[in-house]
Amino acid sequence: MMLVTVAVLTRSRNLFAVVVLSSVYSFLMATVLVALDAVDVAMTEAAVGAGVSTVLLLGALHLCRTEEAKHAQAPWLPLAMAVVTGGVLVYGTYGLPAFSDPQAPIHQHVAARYLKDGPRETGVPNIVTAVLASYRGYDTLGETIVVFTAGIGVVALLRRRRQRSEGDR
Amino acid sequence: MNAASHFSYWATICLMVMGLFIVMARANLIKKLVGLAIFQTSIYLLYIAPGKLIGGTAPIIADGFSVYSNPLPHVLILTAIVVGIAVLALGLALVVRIREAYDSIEEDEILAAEERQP
Amino acid sequence: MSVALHMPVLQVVVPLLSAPLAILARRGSLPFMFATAAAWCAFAMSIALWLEVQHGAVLSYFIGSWPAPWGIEYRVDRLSAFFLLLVSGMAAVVLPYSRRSIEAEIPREQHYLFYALFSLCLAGLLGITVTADAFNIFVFLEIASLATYVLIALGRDRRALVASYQYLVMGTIGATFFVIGVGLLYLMTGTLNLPDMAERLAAERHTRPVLAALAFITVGLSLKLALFPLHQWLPNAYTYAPSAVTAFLAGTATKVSLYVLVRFYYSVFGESLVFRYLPFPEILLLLSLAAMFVASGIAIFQRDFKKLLAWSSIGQIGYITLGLSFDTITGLTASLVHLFNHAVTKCGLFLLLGGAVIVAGGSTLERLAGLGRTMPLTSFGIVVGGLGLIGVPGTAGFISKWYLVLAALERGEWWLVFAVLLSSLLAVAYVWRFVEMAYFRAPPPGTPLRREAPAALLIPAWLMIAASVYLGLDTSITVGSASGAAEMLIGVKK
Amino acid sequence: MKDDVVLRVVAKLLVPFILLFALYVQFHGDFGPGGGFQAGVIIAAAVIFYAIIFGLPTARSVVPDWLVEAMVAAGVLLYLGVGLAGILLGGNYLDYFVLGATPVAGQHRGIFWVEAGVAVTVSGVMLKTFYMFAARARDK
Repeated sequence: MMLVTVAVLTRSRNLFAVVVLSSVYSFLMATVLVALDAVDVAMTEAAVGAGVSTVLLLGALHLCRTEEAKHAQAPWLPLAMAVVTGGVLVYGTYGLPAFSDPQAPIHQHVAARYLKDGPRETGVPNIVTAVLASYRGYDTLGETIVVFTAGIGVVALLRRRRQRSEGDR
Repeated sequence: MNAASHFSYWATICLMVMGLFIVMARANLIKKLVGLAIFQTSIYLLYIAPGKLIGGTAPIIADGFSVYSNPLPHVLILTAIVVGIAVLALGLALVVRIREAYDSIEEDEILAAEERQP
Repeated sequence: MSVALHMPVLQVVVPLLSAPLAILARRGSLPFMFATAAAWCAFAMSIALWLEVQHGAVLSYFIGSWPAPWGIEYRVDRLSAFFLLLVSGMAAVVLPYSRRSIEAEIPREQHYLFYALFSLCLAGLLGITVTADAFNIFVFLEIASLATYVLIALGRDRRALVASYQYLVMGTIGATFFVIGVGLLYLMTGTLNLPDMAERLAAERHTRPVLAALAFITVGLSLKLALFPLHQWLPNAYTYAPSAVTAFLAGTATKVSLYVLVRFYYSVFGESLVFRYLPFPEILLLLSLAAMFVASGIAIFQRDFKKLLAWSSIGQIGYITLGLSFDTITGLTASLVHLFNHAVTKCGLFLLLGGAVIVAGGSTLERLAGLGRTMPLTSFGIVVGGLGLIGVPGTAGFISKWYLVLAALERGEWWLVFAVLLSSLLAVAYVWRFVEMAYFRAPPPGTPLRREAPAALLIPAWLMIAASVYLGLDTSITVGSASGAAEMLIGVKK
Repeated sequence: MKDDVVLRVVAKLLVPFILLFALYVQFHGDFGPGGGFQAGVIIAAAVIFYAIIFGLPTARSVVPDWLVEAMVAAGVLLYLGVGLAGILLGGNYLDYFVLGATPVAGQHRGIFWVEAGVAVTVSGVMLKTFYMFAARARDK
């Protein structure tokens, strides 16, 4: 179903439809993530993918044109590049552990300790929170900084004209 | 190794290829960004799908469960989602500015305008 | 509690701290002071760290006191100390310069944002350099990149916006490729810590996912470091960004991506996989040669001097990867030395050019006509830097090319020596274009006779140029630590 | 939309609940899904919702620009500060063990403040971005 959504999205030239479809896509993604037990991620994806980015995209669309001009060139080169990339990845995945194999290295090595000792060491039963905020807290700091950077970046890009047209407020 | 065991990977790859294709083939700046977002989103499955254990449950420790899915990919992807939205926000802000400067959000029109500029 | 113990992390945290402080302070010169103080602190710490690891010590720091594979580890060895020194040194020189420079280029109410973003960019680049965690590299890569996109877009020309957008798209694709590669490695090893990963990879080095991971990481980082033919974002980005930003980026951003590549090749995948099992050296060699000739050739025909220098950067990246492709200690040393020297020289050139742009009102070669008479100090500096790009004896560029030639001879590849010489001739051609304009053309009518750039711009710029000459005469810093790093990387694995 | 009475009343009623839900997500992150980032998004959503119904100027007077910008910086500072506190108390950077009487208590405290920092910055940035886009739209 996700594949169909994206396929339609690729064809569609109405940008409004594209935005709505991408939001649909995000919801589907969130559903898949729940099925894969990633509840935290699913919740974030639903809030961010379907919520925030849709609002942002609509906001930007409001400021721009909503029809996409027809692209004249035959897109063979990009298609070939994309397919080659996919091909390399298919090649790569052939050596990966099978789906849901408990012997796979990712279940054996680092994560095992989080699950075994996490609650005792941090006192937090939601291991995702424990890893996020404590074991890999520095990554989360980086993530916050990324958000911060994007925030002041948007300010830097969009502030100028407002001040000229309506004064400092 | 059979087809079913790698289905999740293939779905991921299909999504990725389509996303990448949109980025490279489309001239519309906003649509490029949507493609970029899809490309990034496809990575989520690559990380998270292998972390799932059939019969397991979400990694929130509680009595009565003993098999949990792997929490580490979840954490990584939470970070990746945030990075993705940050890039999208910044990209859109740029598109808005480009649209004001060039009165167009089509790549070829903008490039043509640049050619004319000394 | 001693500061010295925490230096690896403070190195990154101090610039990070200065960014929100700059936002809170907003007006006046406080943001500038925060950013500059942070950059100098970082520079001082990087010198201290560099001295500490000179004799082969490896400093390891566990963030959050979680031991290595579970938490995130910071790790300073000779290679990372070398890059720390480069990046923080650049920032320490460019920031004082930027104060005067952005006054002419960026509206006043944006200044505090500029300083905040600059600090973030610096912190991101430093973070990439010291971390020993694969995913943490990605996070800091994104911090640095996002800050860079905005810094480029702050340029006055509207083309800066398009350049920034193109960089954003290509950079994000690059970063995502990198994440795919890291993901594959993670699936194979179950860990994200680089040394731990290398250890666990040893058993399954030749499996398909690892090879695919290698491909993805290489392509992703090549996008970031503008390896020919993935360089399309670079010329416009460098040309339209504010001068201070161009100078800083030219000296650091692509170089740090190269660091990550070297780190992954030697410390994670292992030399035998990258250079012996796959036809990597050949591919890298071809691409490097292509970069050296095509990009330098294109540089000759540019009308804009800033763009000319940008194309020349792509050509110079070719030399750096050429050294890498030899896979010998001399080759890697040459590569690292050239990276350092070129960064210093190019940064100095862009800084000087920034001063000229402010005075002359543009960077097209016509506008720079007669610069030798009107701005003697600036144009003399550019000529000295240009000689460095060519590789004339006595400049830093000579040292690194000398090592490149040595490395080529060591492998008995005579024709490569000629290739290096020939592409240096191309460099002569594009530097000559400036010399011709500056010294043999009359200044445009109506310009005042003497109009040197302000001292606030000249001093940092000349500092860089002087450093590049100094590095050409005294090679103990660059060659010493580069060969140390190269020995560490190649020697250990053999 | 500003003149619709039903909408206005419903919005007035809903906003506190949304904020309450955000707080729930924030503090329940230890036991269920959720945490600082999600809470931050929800807080911002509440204000954006308010702005859509009552208009941008009203929202801006309730949550003024300077406050938003201060939030953006304050959250990051809080996070960085927790890290430095770890150093000052004799541990490593971002070391939570030293923050409380027992290691587990320290972990709790550390995670709590860190998540708070994330929520503050995220909601600040989301709001700021929304304000920026919206202000542009009005200028046109």
